[in-house]
Amino acid sequence: MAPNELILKNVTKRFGGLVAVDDLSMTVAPGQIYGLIGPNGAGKTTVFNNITGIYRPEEGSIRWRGEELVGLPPHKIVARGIVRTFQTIRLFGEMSVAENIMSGRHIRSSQGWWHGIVHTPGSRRDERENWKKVEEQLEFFDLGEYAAMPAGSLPYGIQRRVEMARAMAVDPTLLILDEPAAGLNDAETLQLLETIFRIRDKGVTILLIEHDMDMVMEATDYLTVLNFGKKIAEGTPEEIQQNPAVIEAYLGSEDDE
Amino acid sequence: DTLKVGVQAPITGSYANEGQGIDNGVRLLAEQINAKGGVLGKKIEVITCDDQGTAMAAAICAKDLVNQGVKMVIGSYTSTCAEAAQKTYFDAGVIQTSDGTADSLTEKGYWTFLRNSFPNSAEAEFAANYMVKVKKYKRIVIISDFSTYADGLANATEAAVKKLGGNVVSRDKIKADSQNFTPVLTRIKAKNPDVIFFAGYYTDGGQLRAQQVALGIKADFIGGDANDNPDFAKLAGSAAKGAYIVNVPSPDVLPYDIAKSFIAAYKKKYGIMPASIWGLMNIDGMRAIIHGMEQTKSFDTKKVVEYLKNMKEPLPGITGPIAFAEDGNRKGGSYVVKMIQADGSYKHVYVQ
Amino acid sequence: MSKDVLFEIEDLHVSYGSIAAIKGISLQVRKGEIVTILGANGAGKTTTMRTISQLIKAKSGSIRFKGRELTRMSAHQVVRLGISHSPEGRRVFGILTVEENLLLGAFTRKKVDPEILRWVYELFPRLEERKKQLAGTLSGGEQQMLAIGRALMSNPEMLLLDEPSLGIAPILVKAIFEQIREIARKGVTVLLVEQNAKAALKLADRGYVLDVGRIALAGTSEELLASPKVQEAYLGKKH
Amino acid sequence: MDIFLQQLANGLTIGSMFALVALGYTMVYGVMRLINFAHGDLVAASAFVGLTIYTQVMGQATSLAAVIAIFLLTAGVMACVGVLLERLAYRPLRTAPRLSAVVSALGASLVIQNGVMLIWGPQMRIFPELVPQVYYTFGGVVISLMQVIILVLSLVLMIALYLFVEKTRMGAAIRAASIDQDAARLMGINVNQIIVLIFVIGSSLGAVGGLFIGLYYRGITFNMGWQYGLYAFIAAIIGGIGNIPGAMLGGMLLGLFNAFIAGYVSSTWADAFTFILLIVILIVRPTGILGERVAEKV
Amino acid sequence: MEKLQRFGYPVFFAVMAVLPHLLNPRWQAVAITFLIFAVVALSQDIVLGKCGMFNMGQALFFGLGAYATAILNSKFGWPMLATIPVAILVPALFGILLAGPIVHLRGDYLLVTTIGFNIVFVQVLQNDLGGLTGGPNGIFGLDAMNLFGLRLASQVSVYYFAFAVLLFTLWLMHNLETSKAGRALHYLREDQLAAESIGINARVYKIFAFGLSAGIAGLAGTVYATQYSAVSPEAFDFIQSVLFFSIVIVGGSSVPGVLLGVFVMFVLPEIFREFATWRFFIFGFAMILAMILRPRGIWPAKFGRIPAYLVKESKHGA
Ligand SMILES: Nc1ncnc2c1ncn2[C@@H]1O[C@H](COP(=O)(O)OP(=O)(O)OP(=O)(O)O)[C@@H](O)[C@H]1O
Ligand SMILES: Nc1ncnc2c1ncn2[C@@H]1O[C@H](COP(=O)(O)OP(=O)(O)OP(=O)(O)O)[C@@H](O)[C@H]1O
Ligand SMILES: [Mg+2]
Ligand SMILES: [Mg+2]
Repeated sequence: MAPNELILKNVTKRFGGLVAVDDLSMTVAPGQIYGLIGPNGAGKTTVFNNITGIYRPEEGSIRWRGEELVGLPPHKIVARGIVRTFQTIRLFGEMSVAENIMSGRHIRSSQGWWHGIVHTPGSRRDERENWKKVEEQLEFFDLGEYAAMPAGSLPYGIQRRVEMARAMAVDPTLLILDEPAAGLNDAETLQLLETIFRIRDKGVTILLIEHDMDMVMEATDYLTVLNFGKKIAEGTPEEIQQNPAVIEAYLGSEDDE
Repeated sequence: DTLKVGVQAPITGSYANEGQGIDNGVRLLAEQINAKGGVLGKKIEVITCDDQGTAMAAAICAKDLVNQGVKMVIGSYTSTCAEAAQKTYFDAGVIQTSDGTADSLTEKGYWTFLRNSFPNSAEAEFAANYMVKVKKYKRIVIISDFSTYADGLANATEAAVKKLGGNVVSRDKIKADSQNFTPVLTRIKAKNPDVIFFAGYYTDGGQLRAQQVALGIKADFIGGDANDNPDFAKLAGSAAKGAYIVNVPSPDVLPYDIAKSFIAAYKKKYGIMPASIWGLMNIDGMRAIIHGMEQTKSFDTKKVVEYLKNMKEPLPGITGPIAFAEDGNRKGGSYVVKMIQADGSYKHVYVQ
Repeated sequence: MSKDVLFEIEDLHVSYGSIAAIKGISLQVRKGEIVTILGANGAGKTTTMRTISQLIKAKSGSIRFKGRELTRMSAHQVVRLGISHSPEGRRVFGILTVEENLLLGAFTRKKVDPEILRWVYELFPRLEERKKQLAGTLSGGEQQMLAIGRALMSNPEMLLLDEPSLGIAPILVKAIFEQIREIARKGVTVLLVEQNAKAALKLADRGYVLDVGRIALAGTSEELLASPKVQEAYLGKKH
Repeated sequence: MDIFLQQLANGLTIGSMFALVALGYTMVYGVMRLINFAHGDLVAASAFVGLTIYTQVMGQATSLAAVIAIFLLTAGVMACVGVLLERLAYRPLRTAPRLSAVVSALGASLVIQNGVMLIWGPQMRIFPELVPQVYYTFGGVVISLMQVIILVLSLVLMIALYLFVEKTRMGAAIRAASIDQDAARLMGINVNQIIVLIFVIGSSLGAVGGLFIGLYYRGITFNMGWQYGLYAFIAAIIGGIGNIPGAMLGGMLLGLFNAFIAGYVSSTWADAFTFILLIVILIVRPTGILGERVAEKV
Repeated sequence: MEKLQRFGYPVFFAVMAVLPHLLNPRWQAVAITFLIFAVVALSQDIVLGKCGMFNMGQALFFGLGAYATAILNSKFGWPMLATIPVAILVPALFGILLAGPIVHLRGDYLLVTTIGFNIVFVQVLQNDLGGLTGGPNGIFGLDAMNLFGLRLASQVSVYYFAFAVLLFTLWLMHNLETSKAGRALHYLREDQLAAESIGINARVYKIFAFGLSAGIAGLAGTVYATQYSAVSPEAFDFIQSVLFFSIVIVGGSSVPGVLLGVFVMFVLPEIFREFATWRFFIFGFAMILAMILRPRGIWPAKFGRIPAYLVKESKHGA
């Protein structure tokens, strides 16, 4: 089997006249925490939307474990172990936290649609097993006490955690996080960082967009920097931090620190 | 201990005034009979159920009335409602008399059903004869709506016209209450018809006639019996003049003494004329059944119906002599063709 | 202090149904000041801001702006008094163009002042580039600029900013903070909610720290930056 | 060809009535996301109100001035009814789930319809021939004065409304409120006032539609509104709901479909064909012909 | 509400089991219609309440089932019971076929297409397609149920048949709630994009919802045909769909909610029949008031149907 490797080749996505992603190529190696940064509107979220099948790029190819993803609908891409979180949280607001996490088990469950009509011993067992998995995630993300609460009424930080838990319930091989630290304060960000490392330790490849540079420097192994849809730099966090093009377009000078 | 008489009629809904007319009439007749000591010593008690003109409400009404122990049910106004209730009355042995004109009402062999009007087929034959033989129209258009009654009358007329060798150039349907009939009429205009026969209700008929004239279609207009309502002329406005209507004679011209006295009593009690002849037909049905009970000296509905179907002499009625054939249809029946005058009044132009 | 107090909250209580979100806070803002409200997730910062704008009604307590009681007004009246709010989640009018959004920001003015529009475009040149684009298709950061720009269009006396740096690239955060300082220099009073405590305190004159609906700490920025409690809870990252 | 042109005229007449009613739907929907099922019944009620104004207030005068006065008075009365409706049935449900307000609208529809029945009775009422029965013949095509009035007046009203919403400050406020009410409040827009305005405009347009129905068809019944409401609602959806030119286009198209299908294909199957056509349109253009402006980004 | 539910169900079933013996025939007829409408409304709830698709054409599937039974019985002489599988499968199939091209439509656009289907259906019935549907009359005089040679013509036996169908439907609903498919519908209703991003095939599950819902409604149609020994087009027209739609919203998308909804929207108006012309005027007000007082329905859907052991450690409480 091909390794957990994500390869983007010459991906281009346009909206009308606007080229949101412009001839982008990048390679995410197995087990990496890979960062995607760039100014607002650079096309980062659009790259994610292309990978997860929400948009279809006009040109280029996106390969995961050697298999082409372009053209697949979102649910088939999830079936290949690729899951994402959203820049603006999208939970099933009226449903409980446990049910939200259970949604992640959807593609892993062996039940067919007909089990919605008649249960079989097999489907009952499957149901039990999946709830066990949900319990594991509740523990992993320390969400136990919220299990029965409607997700929509929880504080933002907790919702972020639920969204990650839901994604992790899929047993993903590639986890895509769109600004997971947005709206978290420093203490909470530290906690998140720790969680991300623990996920990586499970062998999951992680692709990450983030504007909190402290966090990016800490978390990522490798970075790509976009501007106007184009790649302007790539390298390790240390290299990127020194890169003049990146400083000019994205980081700004450190003079006032 | 009373004789319970049910009224199943559309007290609300589109035919509310017809339904209320039936109810009023039955209550008036009951009052008159009770004043004379009732039926075989029992006073009449009237129980009304509103079927709203819909089949489902009618089915519920039927069960309700049967449960309350009625011996006979007067109504309903529409064939659809009468039909929906038929089987329940049959199963319970309750006599039902309705002015519904759909032929199907008497085709199922329910002995409990007595039609107090004349079936569509009778009117259809009369109308066809008038159009083909009397007026010698060459290009005939037939329009109906989607209701049981109208569709049935139109189909029967079409068949009768064809039997007489007439030429139906178009058979169309309109949606009742939809008001806008110009598209259909425009198409008909292209067929260049001599006559438009409309087998629907007056509410649509008046507008149909108005729009026909507005579009400059020169054809004659003949409306079926359900167009026989003063509102037809009001709706058609200046276009009403010259339109024909086929029906049994109207209440105000009914020549019979019983008719005159009953209508006078009705006017006195309710301050208005009966809504139409249909209510009076139902009253005749009720009178016949009570007549049967008195003659057989029994409340046994089976016996009463037997008697009514084998009467030597018809009973004089408000709407003419009344007697029943073996299948439950009213015997006889005379139709007239009336033409609407400029002032909205009728002139009889052809009598059977 | 009470002399030039422009804006004042006294013993404010707010709840969502049976859940109390704000449990009695009081604070004051003087004219021309930048005051920041800090606090963990769910501390009630946004709730405070929305209550000031009268998008939520307070359970009790008073909010006064230039001596006028706000709690009895409706939201649009508050805006007319000169308070502008750039809300959490940006809330731009997605299916209107950028420029239409900005013009709506000046709804309370009888006429749109071209000076102000030019100023907003100067502050955020990206908005001028995209003025015909539908706001809903802007990137997150672009929408944030639009939200702030829109709030400025009414030429407010006091500006409420709810997490303006959320989802914004570092260079732009610096720029936006710089612009906020610029705005304040022009005499606009600013009430700023921020997660990015360090940056916010550097910008602000004073700050309040909110903790589950109560004010836990208050002081000048220097005091707060130096406070071990703040250090631990909000600035607790390495370095 | 004559027949074709005649059908075109028929279709445009009925279409512009649908369009007028559809505009009321679309305006309310735009701001409140509410399918105002009571709108059709308001239309029916206005015909009755107009008739009563004619007989009771205007003393059956038939001058042009009297007719104009009937229009204005009816529009005024219906505007009040519309505002009242919003107060009682919709305002309490502003923050409730969308469909609750829809059911409330269905309830309001029953109230209005049966209220009309209780006041004016179940029978059909008949309008006088207020507009002279004048016909113009062009070749084989006959068009009545009433049809001309309906077409011209509808168009004028629609264009005026369009310009109002697109070009004025108030119009901008309406559009803002239709996207995000809270954000609109933060712009200093009095959303309650906007909603009242919407109901005033929508109900007045409905009143004009109702009077057209009365004057053109002359027979009015308490339950006729349901049908116009349904068709207008569908017209609004087909055009792209919330979209003013869309509602006009949808109304016109529906009128034309109706005319051409009943005229050329089959009168017995007219409804079926019309709806199949509409469904096909929606399948091909899922947000209506002119589309709903959507800009959802993730 | 939890407790109420635990004791409520047995009490409800017990009352329903003896009910026909307490009622006179008129109210028996009302009770039977209550059961039938409850089944249709529950089926409507699958599409509308659970999956959040605005369907205002449920009477179409209800009618398809009723007509399937009526046609097979009257024209082809099938016994009533034998028509049941067809009365389920035909609507289910139509549900799937009709849903196929339209499930991608959002909200009100879907609403209009379902209304359109309903209107087309009624016109097909009225035009007596293929000479099968009996035109505007419909089909009258159907047989009674026959079970093992026993002719179940009495109202009481029809009642128990209808009751059995309701119990069967409730069992189906329970199975749906506690399965992957049922949850998928909930996820789709809450946020389709998020659901798809987690691997749910929106199209398949939406069509599934339509098919299942149509099948159940079709089964209710058979009971309807049995009860009235008749079917006619206006019993399945768009107004009827509006009723089912309102029932689910007024009641709230839960089993007790739907049952209460049927009670409020159908049985109450029957009780107040005496008000005659005032009836619907007052009823309209009642609908408005019901929504204002209970905007999420009388008995709203409650989420959090999760295994009990997951709830145990709630430290802070809600
Ligand atoms: N559906 C769309 N239609 C039109 N333009 C779009 C659409 N989606 C995104 N864009 C445009 O594409 C560009 C890239 O957007 P994208 O959301 O990928 O930015 P981003 O890098 O994620 O920015 P941010 O950090 O602010 O979230 C932006 O200019 C945006 O306006
Ligand atoms: N609409 C609502 N309904 C119920 N509870 C709410 C609602 N909005 C907020 N809350 C609750 O009120 C409390 C304060 O929320 P608020 O949004 O003001 O916090 P915040 O300080 O702005 O947090 P954040 O940093 O996440 O934006 C939280 O516990 C939150 O869960
Ligand atoms: Mg982004
Ligand atoms: Mg906040």
